Amino acid sequence: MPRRKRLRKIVAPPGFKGYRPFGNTSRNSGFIELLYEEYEAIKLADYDLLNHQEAADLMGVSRPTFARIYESARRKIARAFVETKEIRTFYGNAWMNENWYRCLDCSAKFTIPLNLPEKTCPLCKSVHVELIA
Amino acid sequence: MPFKIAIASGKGGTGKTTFAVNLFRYLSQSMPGKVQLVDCDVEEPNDHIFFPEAQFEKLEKVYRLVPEIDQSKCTYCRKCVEYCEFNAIVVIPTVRFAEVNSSLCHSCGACIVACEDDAINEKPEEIGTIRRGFLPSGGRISGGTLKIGSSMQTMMIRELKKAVSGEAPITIFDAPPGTSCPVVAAIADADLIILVSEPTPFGMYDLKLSIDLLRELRKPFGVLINKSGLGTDELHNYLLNQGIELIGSIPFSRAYAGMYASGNLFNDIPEEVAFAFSEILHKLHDRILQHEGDHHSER
Amino acid sequence: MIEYYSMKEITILSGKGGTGKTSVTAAFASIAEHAIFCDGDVDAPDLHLILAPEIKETHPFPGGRKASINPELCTDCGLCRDYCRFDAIHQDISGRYYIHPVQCEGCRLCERICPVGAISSEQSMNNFWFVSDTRFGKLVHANMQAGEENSGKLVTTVRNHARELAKAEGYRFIITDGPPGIGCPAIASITGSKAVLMIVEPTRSGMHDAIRLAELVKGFNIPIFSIINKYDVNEEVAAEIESWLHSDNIILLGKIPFNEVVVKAMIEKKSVIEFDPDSELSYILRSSWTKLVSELENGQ
Amino acid sequence: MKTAITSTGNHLDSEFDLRFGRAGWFCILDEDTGKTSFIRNEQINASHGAGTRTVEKMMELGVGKVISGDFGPKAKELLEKFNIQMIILEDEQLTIKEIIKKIQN
Repeated sequence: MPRRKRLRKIVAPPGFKGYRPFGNTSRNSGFIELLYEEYEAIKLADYDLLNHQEAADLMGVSRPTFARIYESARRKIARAFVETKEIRTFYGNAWMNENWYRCLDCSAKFTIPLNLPEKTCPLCKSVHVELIA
Repeated sequence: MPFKIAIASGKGGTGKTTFAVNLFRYLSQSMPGKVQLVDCDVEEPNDHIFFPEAQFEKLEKVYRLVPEIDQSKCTYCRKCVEYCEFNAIVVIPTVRFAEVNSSLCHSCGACIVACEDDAINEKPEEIGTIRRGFLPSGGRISGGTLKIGSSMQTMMIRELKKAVSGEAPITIFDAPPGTSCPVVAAIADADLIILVSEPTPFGMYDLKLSIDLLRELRKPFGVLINKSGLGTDELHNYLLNQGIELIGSIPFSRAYAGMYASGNLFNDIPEEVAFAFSEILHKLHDRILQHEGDHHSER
Repeated sequence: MIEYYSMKEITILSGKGGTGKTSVTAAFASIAEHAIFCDGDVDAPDLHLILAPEIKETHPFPGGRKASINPELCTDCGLCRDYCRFDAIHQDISGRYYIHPVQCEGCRLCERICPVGAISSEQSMNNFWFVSDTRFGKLVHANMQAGEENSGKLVTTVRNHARELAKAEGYRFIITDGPPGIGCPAIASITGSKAVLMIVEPTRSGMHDAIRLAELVKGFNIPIFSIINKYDVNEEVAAEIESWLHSDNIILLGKIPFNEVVVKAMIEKKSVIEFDPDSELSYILRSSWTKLVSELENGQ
Repeated sequence: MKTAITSTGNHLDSEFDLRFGRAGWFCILDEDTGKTSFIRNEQINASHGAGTRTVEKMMELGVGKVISGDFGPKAKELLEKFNIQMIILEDEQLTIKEIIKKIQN
């Protein structure tokens, strides 16, 4: 069994669900999955202009882990650009200061306290949940 | 003997501030160094806008005391919870949790009396600032600004009044609009209250609410009709029937409204407005002198 | 946050008083369809003067507690006065203690520390709220005793009831005439609203107050719209306000010129649109309402 | 684990109450045994701080999950602190019975 990934703290989820290229002729070239923590890493390093140590501290991970997340984010985005793929954001291994989720099946909104590991809907037990905070 | 005049009104926008600043300017010129204006509308303080020449001292912070629970001493007996009428304290014995919610706290001090374990201390929390200043021509001007979102208006006004009391023999309080607690705090110790009203149905209805309040408080008051000519005579007749003193009437002037808008209230006042003002200001001036005289003759 | 998908509550505020909130609310009331109205200015309500409500239901609203001293039991020890932090306890000329009900905050501390049990407190029951019928639809409003505290909660009560009615009877809009200022009652009238409409007058103080109000509303993450009333009283300040609104991304729905027709309509107990439907004012008010509605429908 | 559901009345056919601190009743469901009980909310008429008081009550009852229509900011903060799961439903037409059915399915 693989080691469970430690959750990465992010301040807020991205303000979009995805980006789509336009002007290209080949449709349906697929999409890449950008994880919330990858978005956060790009934001901290290239938008807030923090150095890796500061950014790593903010996300509650070690500097090498931060570097790995950041590198992965850059490669994904580069691939999306070059291969004209959509970028879709996914929840990944993040946790937020205020974490509200919505169940895509029964539309209940709920929180997941830190002592609960699973990300399922507490009402209908569906696994189709999205972060809405 | 200090004399305190409060300018109030039930409805907003009737001309309270216009009148208060004019009265202040007039009195501070005729009695230099003896007059102060206190802007008690701590939510929306505006008086200072009309005195760009005023020089202000450094802002003073106003604090209130908010209790804090020392968890190392707390025995989670919940007696403070029971004493707190405002449900501002949360104590959950099972998880050894005790906290004060400062947004609900009224700083009444009941929890401190309740606590038998000496676990509650009070910490200052800023509720706003007081600004004091003076005009080059004499006269002091002060006001308070409540922190946005704070609900401590009444306390802010009381603290402001405490801070400036005794700074001048004649004080003019510009009260906030309405009839609720903050208004009461602003007018509580005034020797004369001038209710500024306008002769419109809204103005009259709100004036009646203010009159009810002042009668309940047994405060001496008179009514100033502003923007007269804009509405009907009903207000005049009402005051007459009720035996309420009419301090004076100021005619509506579109030109003057425009001047207020740009923050200029004192120069090039339209003649009819200037005339009405000077009559009223004279009258009040005489009344203040008379008040002082009365007091001297008592001695 | 609860979302009623089809229902939109619009709160009309101004910061400074006397800018024309109630006149605008009344004008909107006379043209809005499927709407219910709410007077959130429980301190000095005026909307009913135009809407002429016929009261259908009256509900008491328990106010704050007020303490009083029983003179027969009181030993004039003065302990209560030392403890009272609200300066509400005074001595009359004969040296007897009494509590001024208007200054009493209702914390009951005096009641608890009185060594002879001479102090008791009661909830004031002089406040009421009403559900009424008007010629434009239902109105929920209130009447508060002068000098009462806790008007924020009364505002909340009135608004909650309006919301329940709107839901039960399927209204599309709740139009709330908000209280002046930016204090507790104003906050109570913003919480949970879908939009705030700010009525600004082109004066230095009007602008100053509008900026403070906008700052408050931003904390709630609610869209702000605005109308400049009496804009021609000072076009210079009006232009300044306009550029501030623009830089703050606040949508300006319309600019209303000064016109005595507003007072004339008020005297006739009519909204401006009813009183003079073909006037320039009525035209601007109607187009502001249409713009507001379409912004709200598209903003979702 | 115990779950609290805000309710307008004291039986299973009562409608769900969208309010938390000012709900009429709380239905306490024991998810392990399926047993329910109803508790009257004493804070319904409190003028301030009904939400935080209700959180205290939840702690006292040992509730791990609360289902309601909305939570005030202060109540939210406390529930989060004590790891009580919050669930928001926006459909007030649901009865308590229907909500319980959803959980148990």
